[in-house]
Formats: sequence, structure tokens, C-alpha cells
Amino acid sequence: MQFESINDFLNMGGYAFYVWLAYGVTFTSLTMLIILSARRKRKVLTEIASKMAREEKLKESRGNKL
Amino acid sequence: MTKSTQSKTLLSANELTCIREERILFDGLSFNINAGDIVQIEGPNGAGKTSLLRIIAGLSRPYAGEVKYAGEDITRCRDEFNHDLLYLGHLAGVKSELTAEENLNFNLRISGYDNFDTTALLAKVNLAGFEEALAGHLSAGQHRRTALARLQHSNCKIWILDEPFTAIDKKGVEALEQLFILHAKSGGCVILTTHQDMSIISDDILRKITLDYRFV
Amino acid sequence: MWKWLNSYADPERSYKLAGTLLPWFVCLAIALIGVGTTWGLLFAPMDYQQGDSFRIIYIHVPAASMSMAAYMGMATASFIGIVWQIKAADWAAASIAPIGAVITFIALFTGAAWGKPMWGTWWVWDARLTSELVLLFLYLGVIALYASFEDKVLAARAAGILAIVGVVNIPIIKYSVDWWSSLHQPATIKITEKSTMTGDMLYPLIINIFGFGMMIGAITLVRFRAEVLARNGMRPWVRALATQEVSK
Amino acid sequence: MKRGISYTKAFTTLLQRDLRIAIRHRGDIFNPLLFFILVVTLFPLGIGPEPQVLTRVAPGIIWVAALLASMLSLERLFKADYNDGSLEQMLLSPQPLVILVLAKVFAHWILTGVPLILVAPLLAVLLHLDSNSYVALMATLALGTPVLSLLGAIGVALTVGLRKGGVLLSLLILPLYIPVLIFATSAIDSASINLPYSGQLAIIGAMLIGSLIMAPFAIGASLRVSTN
Repeated sequence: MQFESINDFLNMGGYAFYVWLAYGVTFTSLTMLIILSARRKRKVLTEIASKMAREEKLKESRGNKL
Repeated sequence: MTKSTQSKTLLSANELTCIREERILFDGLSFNINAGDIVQIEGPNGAGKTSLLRIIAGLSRPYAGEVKYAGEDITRCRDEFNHDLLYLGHLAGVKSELTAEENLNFNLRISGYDNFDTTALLAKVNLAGFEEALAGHLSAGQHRRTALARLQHSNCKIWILDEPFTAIDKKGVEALEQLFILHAKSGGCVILTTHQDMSIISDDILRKITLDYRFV
Repeated sequence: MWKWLNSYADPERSYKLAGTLLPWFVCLAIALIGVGTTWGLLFAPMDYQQGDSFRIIYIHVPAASMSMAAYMGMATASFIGIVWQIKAADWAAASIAPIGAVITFIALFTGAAWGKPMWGTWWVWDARLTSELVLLFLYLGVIALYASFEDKVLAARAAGILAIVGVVNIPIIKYSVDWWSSLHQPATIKITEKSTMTGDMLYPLIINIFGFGMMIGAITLVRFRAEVLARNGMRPWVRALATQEVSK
Repeated sequence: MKRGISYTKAFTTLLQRDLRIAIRHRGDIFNPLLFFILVVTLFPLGIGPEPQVLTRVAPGIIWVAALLASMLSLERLFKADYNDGSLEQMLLSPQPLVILVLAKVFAHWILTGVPLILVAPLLAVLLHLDSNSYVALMATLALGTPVLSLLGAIGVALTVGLRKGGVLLSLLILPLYIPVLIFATSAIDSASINLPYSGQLAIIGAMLIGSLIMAPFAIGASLRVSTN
């Protein structure tokens, strides 16, 4: 362990701002990327489902006309 | 039909699938086109006629399947295939900044012909006297004829024509039909789409490939 | 080789394969990054020159090296997709691109945050940072090109060509930028001095580099699965999944 | 009906056609040139007229302006052919696509690159370029602008089928222009302090040869995607 106390650790030898800024931005951007990526599957599937519903409707209306 | 089935196969399509914007236009489409065939691709708007023509010509890649020329995939023998192919699309490939003569001259040169008489060729498509006119100043029909003049001087076996009769008058259509029959008889084939009825090419010499509009 | 690849090119199989691999990548990524970062932040000795600010190295260097590796991976996938016409490779390339861009951004940002205490300014036209900036532009170009084609089969081919052109150019760009920076600012503090790194400083770094690799792999798999579904919306098995998802 | 023309003939046929069209459409030649001149003249207004400052930044300004002008003019390289169907015909012609692509890029370079090179000394005077640097400026432009045309054509070929090409094009190709910019400006800088600059020229020359060999294939492949 390089640091004596939690405060010491958070202080990062006076470079707290830069170190935590770098780690913070990295963490936030990665989390955002992961959340967006994980959500994509559901989004794609609901899009396909709504497209299927649209096609169903189109088929029906075509069927009635002919 | 009966005659052509015995003759040489020029092109064969094998299990073609075409998907545009996640919609299947056609799938598992297979057919042969033989020397002597005049084939019309028909179907409603949006059924994929142009897409099919572009796939056969090698401009578009099918989602799955292949087009074979002389037993080889056309993407693998492009040079030989292009040597035997004359494709005219919706867009005529005519430069409006050039005269009719310059256009024809360029189009034939780049197709590899070296010795031809543009004046005579233009006269054949009723453009005598318009040699020096800029293509941009010609009427739609004349513009189209400038492109079609290439057919008058071609030794390509495979003609693929997307709506060749657009903006062409009745007499012009007849002349073209006669040209197609002549071409087919001399061992070539014509693949075309058209919404017009043809008067000379009757149904017994015309083969049809029908595409349906599909929802899924 | 291509027969083997082809057996995985079937969309449903590659979707399932990605699903099986995913937990492994996730576990490895969490474990490696967890260990590497804790070690780096808490236990690695302080750098005598740069003090504790050097601890940014444990994300900057992994991000920087992985940003380049991800580009290579993307270009390789594109190349396979274009040459052997394997669509799964195209989808993989499309999944890597945004991840690579984010990683490159991280490398740039952490580089700047490190540069401020070291050079006294947020941005220095240092060779590494400049190369990263150019790499970010290359990524953005690929992403923008992919996004602007309606037909995603074409989009993948176009973006693939660009990615390959980029790969040919990256060494030239990198060389020219290195040369240019040596010309204009001789001998500033290089922010990654390899010789001064002791083992205790180096091991967490290496662990984190692998961790970042695994993490990129994991996110790629997640995006790849979504991409497979999006590109195969007309297939029955995808439609069945969609119906399930909605009824949930 | 004999068929088959040599590669040279295919090349010159297309080259002639493009030059003829450009002569009938002169605006296309002058607009990028005008843009080049305007951008360069804006700089002294922006950073002040002190000759020492201008001398220092002149190589960079001229080269950046050249990059932008080249990119701007490239946008139209395949556009007209794409819109009227000539591009499809090119792709389906029995001539190797690489030859045709080279002819088009060469025609474009004659029409936009050469005027740029010719007008550059004039702009160099406006920017008080060091008198030792004129030869280097011309040499780098002569070797570098074809590289710009070749690399840029890849981006143009990729975007020709898209409706909104402009900004995307710059994102695609400007990063690829960086090495040319770096070595060209450094050659001019070296010349101004009487250092040899043949090394930089050799590198630009190598890039020219490399792009001459490789770019046409990338351009051809891109065109096939765009016309799909």
C-alpha cells in the first residue's frame, strides 16, 4: 500500500484533480458506451417487431383491395 | 422457346437473392439465358426489375447467389464478361456537354471499337443532321437514341436494356424490336424491361421472367 | 481457413457463438481491470519524477495501445468481409468502430489530463497525442461513412474500404507525425519513459492492457449480437426473438 | 467489327473527353483556383501584415489552402458521371477500371492541380515567402498535388452516391493528407534556411508512386460500391 490514509489516497500526492478527472472521464465514457451497447439489442428487436406489425397491416389492406 | 432451349447457355443465374433496405425483393431466383433468347423481366413497380438487371450486368452484388457467364462467376471474369456485355440503364450515359457524335464516338471507343462511321450510325437511329448538336440540347427521345445508337455497332452477345423504349416513338420502337430479333437470330440474347407492349416481338418468341411484389 | 470461417458465417450460429463467449470476456475483463487498476492506484510505487500523476498511465497507455489494436481488428474484419464476402465479418467491423472511437477519445483525454501537470498545458502537439487525434478522425470517418449509407451491406463495404485505406496510411501518418514532432520540439519529457518503470509499476500496466483488450472484446460481442439481429430482421429466428421480446 | 484498343488509347480517349467537357464548362476550373487565392489572401488580414510573421507561416498557409482547394474541386470528380450514367458504363466497359480511373484523376489534376501550381508563386509573393523557397514550393506542389488528387479520389468515390457528401468527404480525406502536408511544408522550411530538402521531396515522391499504384484499386472498388 502506497498511501497512509484514505485522504492521502484521494489527494494523489497533490495531483488529485488530474488523476481523478482522467479516471472519472474514462469511467463515465466507458459506462455510457456499455449501457448504450447493451440497450441496442432490445431496441433492435422492438424495431423489428413494430416493422412486422406494419407489414401485417400492409398485407391486410392489400388483401382487401385485391 | 423450343429452339432456344437447345442452344448455348450464355448466362445463368443461380439462387439469386436481393435484399434492399431489409426487404427481400426476390430470393432463390434461378434461370438460364441462352443464345437466341429475348427475355422480358416483368413485374409491378418496386418488384426489383432494375435491381435484377443490375445484378445480371454485374453492377450490383446479389445478397446471395451468383450469376455465371461461360460457367464462371461474373465477378471473377469481369474483363471477358464485359467484353460480351452491352448494358443500357435508366440513365443513358450521354454527356450533355458533348455533341451526339462525340458521345457515340466515346462510347464506342471505350467499348473497344476502333473503326466505325458515326454519321452512318446516327443516321440509322434517325439522328442524321444532329451530329453536331450538343446532347444537352436534344429532346428526350433524341437523347435516348444517341445512347441506343451503340446497339447498331455492337458485337456483344448479351444486351441488357433497362426500359429501352422510354421516350421513343412508335416507329423507333418497331425498328428496335427488329434489331433485337436480328440480334437474337445471330446468336445473341436480349434481356429487357419495358412497360410498353411490343408489336413485332410476339409472345411466342418472348420469354418472360416475372417478379412479384413481396411484402416480407 | 475460409471453410472454417464460413461455418461461423451463418448468422444464427455466430449470434449464439457470441452469446457463449460473452460471459468469459466479461468476467476476464472485470477481473483484469479490477486487479490492474487497484494495483496501479494503490500499490504501485510512486514515480520519482512525476509523482502520483503518473498513475494516469494505467488507463492512458492501455487505451492508447488498444485504440490502435482495435483499428487493426476492425480493418482485418473489413478485409475478411470484403475479400471472402463473409457478412459476419462486416458486422463485427461495424461493431468495433464506435468502441474504438471511445477508446481513442479516452486515450486523448487522459493524455491531456496527464499533460497538464507535466507540461503545464492541456494540449501539446506531442507525437503520441497528435497520432491519437488523427486516429480519432479516422474512426469518426469510418463511423460517419457507415452511418450515411441506407443499405448496410453497402455501408459495410464502403466503410471497410476506408478502414483498409486507413490501415495502409496509419504507419505513414505515424511516421510523419513522429518526425514532425521531433523536428519542432526537441526533447520534452516523454510521458511514457519505459526505462524508469520498475516491475511493480509495469505489471499492473500489462494487466490493464489485457483487461482493456478483454473489455473491448466483450463490448464488441454485445454490439455484434445487436448488429446481427438488426441486419437479419427478415429471418424467422430473429422475428421469433422479436415477438418474444415484445411480449415480455 | 474488330475490337480491342490498347490501354494507352483507352486512357487518352477518356482523358480527351474529360478535358473537352471541362473546356466547355470553364467555371469548374476557375472556381477552385479562385477559392485557393481567396483563402490565401484572407490570412494576412487575419494575422496581420508583418512580413516576418507571414514569411514564417507562408508555406503552411499555401499548403493548407492547396489541400482545401484540392478537396473542394475533387467533389465533382465523379459526380456528373454518376448522375448521367456514364460511370456505370465505365465500370462495365471492357477496359480495366484502373486505367479509366487513372485517366479521370489525371484529367482532374491537369484541370485543377496544374493551375494551382502555376498560381502559387504569385501567392508566395503576397505572403513574402523566403526567396530561397520558391523552387521548393513549386517542387513540393508538383509532386504533392497528384498525391492529393489520388487519395482524395478514394473519398470521393466512396461518397459519390450519397446526397450529403461535402462535410463527410473532408472527414474522410483530410486525415490522409497529413503526411503530404508535413513533408511539403518542412521541405519549404528547409529550403528557406538553405538546408537540403531532397529527403522530403524523395518521401513525397515515394508517396506519389505508392498512391499511383494502390489508390486506383481502392478508387475502383469504391466506385463499384457507390454504383451498387
